[in-house]
Amino acid sequence: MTLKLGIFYFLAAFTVWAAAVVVLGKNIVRAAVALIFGFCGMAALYVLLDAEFLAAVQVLIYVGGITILLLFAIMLTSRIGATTARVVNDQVILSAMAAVGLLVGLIYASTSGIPAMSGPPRLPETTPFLGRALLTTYALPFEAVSVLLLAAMVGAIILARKE
Amino acid sequence: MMTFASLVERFYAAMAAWGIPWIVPTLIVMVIVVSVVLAYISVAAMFMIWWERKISAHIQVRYGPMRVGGWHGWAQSIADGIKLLLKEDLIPAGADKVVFVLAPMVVFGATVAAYVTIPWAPGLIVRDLNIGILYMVSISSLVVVGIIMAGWSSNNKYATLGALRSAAQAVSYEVPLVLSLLGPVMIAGTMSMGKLVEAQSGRWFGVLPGWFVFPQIVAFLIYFTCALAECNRLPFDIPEAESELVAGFHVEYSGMRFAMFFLAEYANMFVVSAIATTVFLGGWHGPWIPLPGLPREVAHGLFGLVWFQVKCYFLIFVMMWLRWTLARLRVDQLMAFAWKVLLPISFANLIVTGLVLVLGKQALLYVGGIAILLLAAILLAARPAARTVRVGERT
Amino acid sequence: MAADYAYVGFFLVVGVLFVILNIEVLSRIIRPHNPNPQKLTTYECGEEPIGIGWIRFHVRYYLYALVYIVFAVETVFLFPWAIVFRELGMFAFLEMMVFIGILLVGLAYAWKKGALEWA
Amino acid sequence: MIPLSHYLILGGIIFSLGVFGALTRRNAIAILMSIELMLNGVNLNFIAFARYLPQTMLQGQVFAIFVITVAAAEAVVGLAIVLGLYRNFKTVNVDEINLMKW
Repeated sequence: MTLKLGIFYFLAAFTVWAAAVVVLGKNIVRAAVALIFGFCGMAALYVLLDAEFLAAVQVLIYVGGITILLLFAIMLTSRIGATTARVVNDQVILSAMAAVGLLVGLIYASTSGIPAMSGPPRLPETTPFLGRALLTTYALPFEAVSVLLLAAMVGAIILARKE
Repeated sequence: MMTFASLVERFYAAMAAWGIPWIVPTLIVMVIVVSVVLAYISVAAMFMIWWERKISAHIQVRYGPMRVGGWHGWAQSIADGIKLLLKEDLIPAGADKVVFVLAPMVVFGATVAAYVTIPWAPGLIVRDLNIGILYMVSISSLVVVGIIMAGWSSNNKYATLGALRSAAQAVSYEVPLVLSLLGPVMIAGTMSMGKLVEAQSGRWFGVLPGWFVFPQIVAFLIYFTCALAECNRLPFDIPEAESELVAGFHVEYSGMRFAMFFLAEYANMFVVSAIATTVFLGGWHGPWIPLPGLPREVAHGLFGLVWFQVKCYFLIFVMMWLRWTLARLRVDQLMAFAWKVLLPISFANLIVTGLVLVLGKQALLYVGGIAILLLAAILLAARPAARTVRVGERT
Repeated sequence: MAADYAYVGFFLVVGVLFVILNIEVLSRIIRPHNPNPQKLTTYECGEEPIGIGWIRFHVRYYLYALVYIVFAVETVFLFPWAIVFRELGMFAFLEMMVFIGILLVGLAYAWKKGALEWA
Repeated sequence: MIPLSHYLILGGIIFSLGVFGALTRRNAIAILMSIELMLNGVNLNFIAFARYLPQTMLQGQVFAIFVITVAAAEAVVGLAIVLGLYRNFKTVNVDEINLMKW
């Protein structure tokens, strides 16, 4: 299946490019737009991993929700006129060293620590399976999520509304 | 139609017999499929634009386009298209050009991608994705992102404000829309569009067709209202209200770039109607007769195709009819309606549906009674108090 | 499974290519192109635009998006529930009622605090 | 078949990019965006493991759903905090907000 590998490399390159624009881009709105494309690339990778339900969730929550929230927040706070302002702080070199060190460690761990696995030929439809898991095995975290969401909503409303 | 699938199979087999690698016939089929869908989108959108002009004209007791092409001005949309093709393309000097150019691509690409899982007729569906309805919902959330991109990048106050309003309205109506789609999903136990249609093949009480609109009438009405809002159709067209915002997010788009937004808007109207038809109105189901000289499946498929189109265009007709009948809502009414009326009702509908499914049909009477009481209580509670608008007050 | 989604990707790409073909190829050949500074200003009903169009706006837009995200996350859990709930029966139903009930408290709070008010 | 390590390395690259952004960006919203990237890199690993280790019964996907939920909550509250910061300091650049620094 060299075609699948080719698609993977294309999607991987696309996602990494988008992520790089997010991290290094000067214009904050363009960074947010790149983030949208990055999220879509991730969703495509999830599909490649037979997780189509999670891909749809990724698009619905991240692209349809979080990025809209981000764009709103950018438009509420940014002084767009000042585009030439410095975008990074003065710890760039130190941070770059930390990030590269982390990356080297992660690559080492993923290539040597984990045996090569081929995986099953095909997963069954995942959505009913996830539903069963969420309602039985993970019933407690599932209910905890609703409390988390309630707390987040209440807190955010208090923070955002204070005039 | 089953015969389409078998035709494709035969094509693959023939290509394999010739010794051509599988990728070639696969690509050929994909290109043919996507070309057919794009041709359908363009022709249907042009037809809808002409149709809308005729409907609005007849409602206002005038003729509408009559000249281009002879019979009732049928070629008006083609003439409009050629005119837009010839228009100069202007990008404002202060605009963010990259985002400005990307925005129509995002909107149109997402709209085209939604056609992947529309069930046209028995067996005639590009791909029956197993998360079908969720896929539809999530791919259409990309359109909102495209609209924000268009409005923001124009560097125009009207466009920015229109995009913001559009996004706020779309997210507000998205929640009741998704909740209303969940009722049929619970009854059918599947999200795949094809299986949802098949689940409606029976009959209710032996007489009514087994469409989900009958047990889920509340959900259907909520869905249709929200679909109007998602398409920015009147009475929910505050994002592009011409009297206050000129045209909303696409003020600065001209020529072909504007045409792409226009095309996507009408293509989107068809998508929301197709979802309503699939989920609530029984999709391709309808009476059919075996035509002489045609195999059973082909006849069934042809009738299914016709029924699906008839239902979709009926819903589109209702949308256009509403546009010339209702007045535009105020922004605060618009938002309050989504959050304070539609959302509680759709939650109530979800709970009632769940109760009936868990307790069985005999619970229907009790649940129905309680539901009506609950709805009445919610509506009474949500009824806006008499409000005096002071002169000069801004909303 | 994943092969089905090849069509999704293909449709997305072709949709974008269709836009590029129409705007950048087909229309570019035949349309005129003579911009001038007047044409390239942003449209403001004939007035000279004052300042840039990137205005700052009211926080209420943010509040709607905020409440939306919470309910969008909730629908994510509702979809798998709706599919399997007939086989799990009353237990799953009650579980989801608890979940929805807690979120409805949040909705009531937002309602009471006026986060849903356009004011 | 794509080797598992490909996915893990990709997840690592995205995570490291997110770390770099979170450590260096001045704009608080850009920092939040970098954190979302980090969470996405982690999710990719979860889903890849769920795919390649069938005996885990899709635990990875369940966990990814919870991560997405937490990411949504984090974005909602985080951006509300950023709005509060902007209201008080008229800037969202974190190195100019040094009330708690000495």
